[in-house]
Amino acid sequence: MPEQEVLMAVERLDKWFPVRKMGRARGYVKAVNDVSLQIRRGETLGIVGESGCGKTTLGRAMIRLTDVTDGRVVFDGQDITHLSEKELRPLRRDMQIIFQDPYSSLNPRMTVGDIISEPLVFQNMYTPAERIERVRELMDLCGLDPIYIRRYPHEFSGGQRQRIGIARAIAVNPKFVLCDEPVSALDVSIQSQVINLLMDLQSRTGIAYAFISHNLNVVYHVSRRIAVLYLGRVVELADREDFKTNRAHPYTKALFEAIPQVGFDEQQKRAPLTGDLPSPVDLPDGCVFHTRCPYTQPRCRTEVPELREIDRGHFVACHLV
Amino acid sequence: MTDKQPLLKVRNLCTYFYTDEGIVYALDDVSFDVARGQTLGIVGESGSGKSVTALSIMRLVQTPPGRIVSGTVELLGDDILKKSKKEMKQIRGGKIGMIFQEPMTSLNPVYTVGNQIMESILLHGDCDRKQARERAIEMLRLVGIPLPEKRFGEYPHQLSGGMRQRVMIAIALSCNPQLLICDEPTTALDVTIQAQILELINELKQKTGASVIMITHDLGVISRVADEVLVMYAGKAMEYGSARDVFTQPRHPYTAALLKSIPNLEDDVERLHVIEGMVPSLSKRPAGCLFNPRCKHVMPVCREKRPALTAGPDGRLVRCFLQSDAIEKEEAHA
Amino acid sequence: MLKFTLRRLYQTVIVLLGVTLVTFIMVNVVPGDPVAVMLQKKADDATINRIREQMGLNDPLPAQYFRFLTNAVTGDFGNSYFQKKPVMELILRAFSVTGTLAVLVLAFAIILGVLMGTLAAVFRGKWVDRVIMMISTLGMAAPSFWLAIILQLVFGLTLKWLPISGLRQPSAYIMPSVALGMIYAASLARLTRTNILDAMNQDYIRTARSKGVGEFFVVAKHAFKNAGIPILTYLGTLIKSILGGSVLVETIFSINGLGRLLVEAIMKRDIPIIQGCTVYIASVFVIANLLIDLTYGLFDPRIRVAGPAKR
Amino acid sequence: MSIKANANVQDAAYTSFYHDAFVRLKKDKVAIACLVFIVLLILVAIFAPLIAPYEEGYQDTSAILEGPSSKHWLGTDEFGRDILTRIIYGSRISLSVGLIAEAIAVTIGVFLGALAGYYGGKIDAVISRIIEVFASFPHILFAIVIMFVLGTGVINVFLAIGFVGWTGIARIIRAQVMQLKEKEFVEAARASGGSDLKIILRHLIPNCLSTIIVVVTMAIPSDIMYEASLSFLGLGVQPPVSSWGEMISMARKYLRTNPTYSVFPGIALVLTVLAFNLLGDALRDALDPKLKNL
Amino acid sequence: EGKVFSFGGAMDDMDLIDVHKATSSGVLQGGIMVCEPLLALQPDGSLAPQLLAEMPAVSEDGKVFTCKLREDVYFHDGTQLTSKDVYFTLHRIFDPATANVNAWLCDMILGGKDMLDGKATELAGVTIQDDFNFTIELEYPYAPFNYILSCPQMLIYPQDACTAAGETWGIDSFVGTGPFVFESFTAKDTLHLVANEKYYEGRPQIDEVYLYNLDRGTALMEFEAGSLDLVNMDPTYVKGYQEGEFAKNLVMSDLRGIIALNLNVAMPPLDNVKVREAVAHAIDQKAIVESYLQGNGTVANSLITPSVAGYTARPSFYDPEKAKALLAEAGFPDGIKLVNYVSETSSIAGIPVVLQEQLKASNIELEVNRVDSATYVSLRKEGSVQCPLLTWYADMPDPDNFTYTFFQSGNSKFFSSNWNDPLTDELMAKGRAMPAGEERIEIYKQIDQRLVAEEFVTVPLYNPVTYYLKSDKVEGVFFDGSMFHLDDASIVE
Ligand SMILES: Nc1ncnc2c1ncn2[C@@H]1O[C@H](COP(=O)(O)OP(=O)(O)OP(=O)(O)O)[C@@H](O)[C@H]1O
Ligand SMILES: Nc1ncnc2c1ncn2[C@@H]1O[C@H](COP(=O)(O)OP(=O)(O)OP(=O)(O)O)[C@@H](O)[C@H]1O
Ligand SMILES: [Mg+2]
Ligand SMILES: [Mg+2]
Repeated sequence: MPEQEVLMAVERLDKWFPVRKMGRARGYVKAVNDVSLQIRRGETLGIVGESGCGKTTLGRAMIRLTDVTDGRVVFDGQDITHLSEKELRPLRRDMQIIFQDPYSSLNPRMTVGDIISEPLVFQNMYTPAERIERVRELMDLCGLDPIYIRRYPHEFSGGQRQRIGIARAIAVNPKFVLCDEPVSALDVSIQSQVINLLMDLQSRTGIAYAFISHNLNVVYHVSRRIAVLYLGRVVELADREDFKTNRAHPYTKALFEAIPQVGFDEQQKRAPLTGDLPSPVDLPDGCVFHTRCPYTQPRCRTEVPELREIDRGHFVACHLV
Repeated sequence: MTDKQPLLKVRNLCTYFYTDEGIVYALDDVSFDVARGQTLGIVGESGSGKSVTALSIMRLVQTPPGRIVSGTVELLGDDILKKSKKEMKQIRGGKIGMIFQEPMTSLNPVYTVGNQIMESILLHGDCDRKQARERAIEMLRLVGIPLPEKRFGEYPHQLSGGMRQRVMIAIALSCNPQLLICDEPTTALDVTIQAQILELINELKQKTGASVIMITHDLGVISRVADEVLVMYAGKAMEYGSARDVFTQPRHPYTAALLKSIPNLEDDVERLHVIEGMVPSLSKRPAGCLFNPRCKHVMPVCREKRPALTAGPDGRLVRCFLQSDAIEKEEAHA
Repeated sequence: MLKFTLRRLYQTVIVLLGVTLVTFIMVNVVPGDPVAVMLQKKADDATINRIREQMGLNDPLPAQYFRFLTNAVTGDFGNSYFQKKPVMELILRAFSVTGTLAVLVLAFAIILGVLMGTLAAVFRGKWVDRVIMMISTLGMAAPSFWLAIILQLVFGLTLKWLPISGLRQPSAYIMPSVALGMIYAASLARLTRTNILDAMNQDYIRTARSKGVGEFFVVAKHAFKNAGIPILTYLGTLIKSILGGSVLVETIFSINGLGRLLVEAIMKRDIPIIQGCTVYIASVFVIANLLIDLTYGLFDPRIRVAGPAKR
Repeated sequence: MSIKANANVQDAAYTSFYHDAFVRLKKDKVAIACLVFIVLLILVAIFAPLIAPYEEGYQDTSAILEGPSSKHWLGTDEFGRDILTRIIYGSRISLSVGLIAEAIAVTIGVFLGALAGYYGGKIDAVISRIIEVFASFPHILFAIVIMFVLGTGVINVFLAIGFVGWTGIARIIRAQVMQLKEKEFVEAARASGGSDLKIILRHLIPNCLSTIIVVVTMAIPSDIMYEASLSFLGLGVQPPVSSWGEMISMARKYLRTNPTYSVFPGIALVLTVLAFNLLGDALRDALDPKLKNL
Repeated sequence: EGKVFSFGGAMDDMDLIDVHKATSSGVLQGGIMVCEPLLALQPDGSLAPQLLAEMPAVSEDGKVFTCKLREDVYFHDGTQLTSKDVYFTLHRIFDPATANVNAWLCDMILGGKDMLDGKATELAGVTIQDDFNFTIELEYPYAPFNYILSCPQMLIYPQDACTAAGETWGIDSFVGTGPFVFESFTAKDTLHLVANEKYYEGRPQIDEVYLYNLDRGTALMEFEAGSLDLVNMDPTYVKGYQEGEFAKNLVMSDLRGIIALNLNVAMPPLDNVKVREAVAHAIDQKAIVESYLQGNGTVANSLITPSVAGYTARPSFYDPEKAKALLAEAGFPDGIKLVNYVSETSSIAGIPVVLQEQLKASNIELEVNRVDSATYVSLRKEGSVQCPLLTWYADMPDPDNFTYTFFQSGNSKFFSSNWNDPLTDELMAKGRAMPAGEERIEIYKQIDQRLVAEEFVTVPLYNPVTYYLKSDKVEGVFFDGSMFHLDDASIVE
């Protein structure tokens, strides 16, 4: 991957949260472990995985909404791993975030106009009058009628709220937007509206997305490449097509097979994965997936599989591949 | 649908909410049957009245502002809506069990899961606390929770989402209900867990012979578990028939559009199919067909007249002027 | 748990140091001299000086504070200037009165307040609700000493059901408890009402109903325990003021509680008692909050595990 | 509600939230009644010399402790002062104690509580200790210090009440801010480059307003009575200035012989407390945009 | 079922009952029921021997008092009263370790001051002849010394019991010769006494006495409810009892006191005698007494109360026009501003409010500052209160107690008059040394004239009265102007 094309890169990133019991650290939630990823300008990287596997944490570390335990975050050629909150402030113009929950991510006591113009205020862009114009423009762009500018979030449907969130994120013309499950809370019909909107914006302005979701259909649709996370580790990273034809990791396979598809001919044959995700505090030794893997071998219990390139641009972390 | 007496017979059920903004027609003239041992799927977008249907059957609609205005809900020929409060307590949790959408908030965070399962058992079965405890542990084992004795004494927050939902199922099934209503039981869960839960419900249904109403907006889920499906839109039934038929040959434009808008690994499209617009406000419903503002096949008549739900030759019910000219008679309860 | 408690106790020490120092400075900033108060009419400088010297009040202030600290560590807060008895003894005696009263006040406030609040919540919007809310507003506005006198007049003097003053028999505790507890009961009623209403809107209430739980148990078992946390927090803020006593009500009922002890000590600049009471009140405050924090777990198991917040 | 009416207002200024709240408040009849009552009260306080039948402090030596009469509508006190006059003048102090002292308490409490809750860690520990110290030392002693250091003026009474009244609200705000800061909209503001101060001012405090209002309306009556108890100990307002609290506590002696002496200022107090409570409830609702249409 | 006498009032200062350690009336009242002084004041105002067998014999120069004790007096613990107990008591008064707050009252006893200052360890002025005879020598002749011997601050303590009790004296144990025996004491709450079976003047008719500290309002309610036999009353409550059921129980008594307004001559503009005169002319004592006090008091125009020798009847100065004229004359045509401090807890806190309104008419603005009593006392003792109220309930019916105490140049600062006048000092010194008689009365009249009518250092306002309610079943209670005596009291059914 040519260097200049890379917009966002994380290298061997770790993010651990101390577990406090009665005030003292008693171990760590190892939310993200040894993750390396790159996102090129204008592309979408999908990140999938079960709930609690570290998707959000990884995303937040990328845009430095949280500190990093170890590793590096490079954005637009600049190492932002250790920048202070203050130093980051101007950079926030270039990296934005869209949240999963369209309810709690909008301040219930602010009007839509205030919400969307807030990044402009913080970044000191435009005069107040121009800002209002810009807000209208953005609302229009995101499929919201600008006459609603004085309404409050609760007066909108979930899909509309998510559009407000999107308008806020793109208000400052960012180069990179982290989409943290932007459609999981929405109805199918609304979901497709929002996805289309995001994709239109990308083709128009060349924003790069990190698109987090546990809905594989959606991720598959929007992404150029997809990373599959399991317990804070990337287990498979490949171009989207590879996931259709060439799923390599047993977890990826199980995941894709578990998607309930509309259709009655090839009903699911295999028993679904058994058991729950292990606790991220006591990660299993060896391959993190071995506790649920149908193909576990002795080696998997002791040895951590490296993320290897098995094909051009297709990385897998499994001893069996 | 079936010749035998169905387990549950819902007829012309209307539930309205009387709010300051006006009357919300949350459920308007809905009828369906659930046969023994069968699964009825109810699909529809958010706000289409799915939950209100379930709550109306349980008579748990928040009153005020809600009220079941008319219709009947017959459980084995007995109209639930005419039961006294006391009889209702027996039916709830006894004859009909219910699972709610959000497993975290649906369990009381301050009581152990065991306590919450036992509560239901103690209310309905005549057994002492010890027996109830044993039965509760057995239920936990039945729904596939490892180490049920240990989990029995734990609080909801100590369990994962999947386990919590299993606990909800255990509560609902603890008294061998004849009917299990699942209101979006898997929406909050991951695909792998979702598959486990659906598998579990299917298994239990087979074991106990209960009927199931499965409410969801995930068409994939419905197609996996349902025998029949009811498609709802804005408080009205739009299409009602066997699941296989409805999904393979949708007759209502809304059903068709819904099916098409799901992104799919198989058919790779550049842009997703969308249904433009939003579900109309149920207190200010459009004139004519409720779906007309969003319908691709809209005809002038659709903007003026309400189509009636009419049966096709194969018994499938559809509410669309493309299928039949029948016009709905005026609403009785304005 | 033990570590947690220890850490809180260690913070308590910091608070106690701070509060005694602040109090010490304040006592020495304000005019007024215990000896002058003692002498009242004939306050000539020579006499004052002589007695001050005797009580060690002429020593440099830092030395006085240091002496207080070193003695306090051994549990000795000195003798009252006026009552000539060990401060600890006086505080304990006052506490035995105020403590009993506090328990009764709390019981009264909790029983009445929670009952009224729950009723108002169950009948929200109905006349029961309105009447209860009206009464609670009155209860919040009525000064406790005023209530105390009215109670004395009605139940003590006119009806002769209860003793007018003193605490010489168990029934004598009733009127002071009611007079002191009314305002708390009134605020608790409001608080309970909102919180029960809040809880009643939660999903798990619907679950309980769907199980066939009767309406009484839905409120009493499911809604109530969940509404408990804010009520508990509020009670935590009350404990300090209740255990601190109330001068006026204590005076009216001729009760020798902590409120009177402290206020009279302040008025007479009886520094050992002031400091003793301050240490006592700060300890009650910190310990009450610690207890509240620990009892949260009883109401809400989620708080018991201080693990990472699952989001 | 009329979306159009709203949409026509073109300027989406940042004050719009408060403006909207006001618009909403105006629709609440009870709230308006309370507001009118309070405004009237404030007017009465301001124009007391014009309204009051007698001069402040005027002693009618021929009418000591009398009941209501045509000369003195609400009777007289032990000095022969007209009770109506004193209630009218007393509203000045009692209202300002409720408002100014509480404003001081709220300002300090919200500021420190928000800081502690937002930053947590060491700052929280320090502020929490300060709160505990302030909550624990004898407040009456503090009042004496204020009166001595700053003199026995009315303003100093407010200071004496305000500077110790903030601890409760600080604790509440601290707890609430701790919850709020986990909300995604705060994260969003941070992601947009908002500074801590801006986040606190724009996001956290507006969302704490309901709580603040509830606490304040509950605190106002107790502040008014606290002023009375200060008066009782000789630390309150100085004669001939009157306050309701002082009147009620002075009237304690005459509760049996001249019940009207304490009843009338009592009624004034209860009505005011009621008005503040109802207004507070309405204000809380008005500040919650979710209740806009209900 | 004995005859129980319950007695209640506001006695918040009842911290202990050792009369050496407190000045409040509650303490003294408790003390005199258990212990006795050498002489006793009689209802007719005269003195009679109590523990002494006869009145002391005074030496020619008026300095030596020769006393003889009764030989039949025993303390409650059975020990006999002897001269060594008297010496012990007087020694204890001056012993710095006692921290006696009333020593000033009798510091004319020879050697007393030396002991207080730590210059001596023995009291030079008291000489024991034998078990029952002793002499007290004074530093200078002091005419009313006999009165001092009758003061409740001068109760005689038993040496053995008092020494044994140490710090707990007056708290947990208290032994005397009086009609009642100490049973138990709870500070600020209750004093419980029982009859002294072997009282040398005959066992009292009452079996038990309870003294309760109660809020004034509460005490009245308790009386009405029948649980108290005697209750002190604040004059503000009187109106409610002058008619109705309890009117017959209401007793009024003179207090032998004076309420006056001191004018601090060290603080301008009061350093100008014209201004002081103006203030005296601006005050309407009659209005104070008749309207604010509702007649519960008598107008005072002399510093000395009418019942005490040296009193001068004088018309009121009240004349607002003259007051204004005087102010103008003094150079204040636009009036002046004065600052008053008053202790809120004091029962006369209302007086400055009345004065404030009265003085307005003469262009005098009086700022009233209510402060807590400790602050007030310390401000006043520094001499920095501009016009403090002087409240005085005399320890003894002698004019010296009204004058020397406040206006002698060494004492005047404590009462914030700051009056420093050689002539007054000289007159007072003379009066103190002189035996009772017309001549002495004349001197005090002169002093009073100088302070009140010539120099206007103080403006007498009124002589207070007190009220108490006494239940029907109680008889024989004697109120001496400050204390109740129950020696001859009885309860009839
Ligand atoms: N602030 C935090 N403190 C402690 N642990 C945390 C924190 N944030 C996240 N975690 C833990 O880190 C792990 C990964 O969390 P994360 O939110 O990144 O998962 P996710 O993949 O986004 O899940 P979801 O699909 O539910 O959003 C979880 O176990 C979570 O409990
Ligand atoms: N308590 C209520 N008061 C007023 N309206 C209500 C109430 N409960 C439900 N409604 C209205 O009834 C309609 C149907 O709601 P319902 O909850 O049945 O939708 P749903 O199909 O279950 O949607 P979702 O998929 O979001 O759960 C909605 O328009 C909703 O606004
Ligand atoms: Mg996440
Ligand atoms: Mg629903």
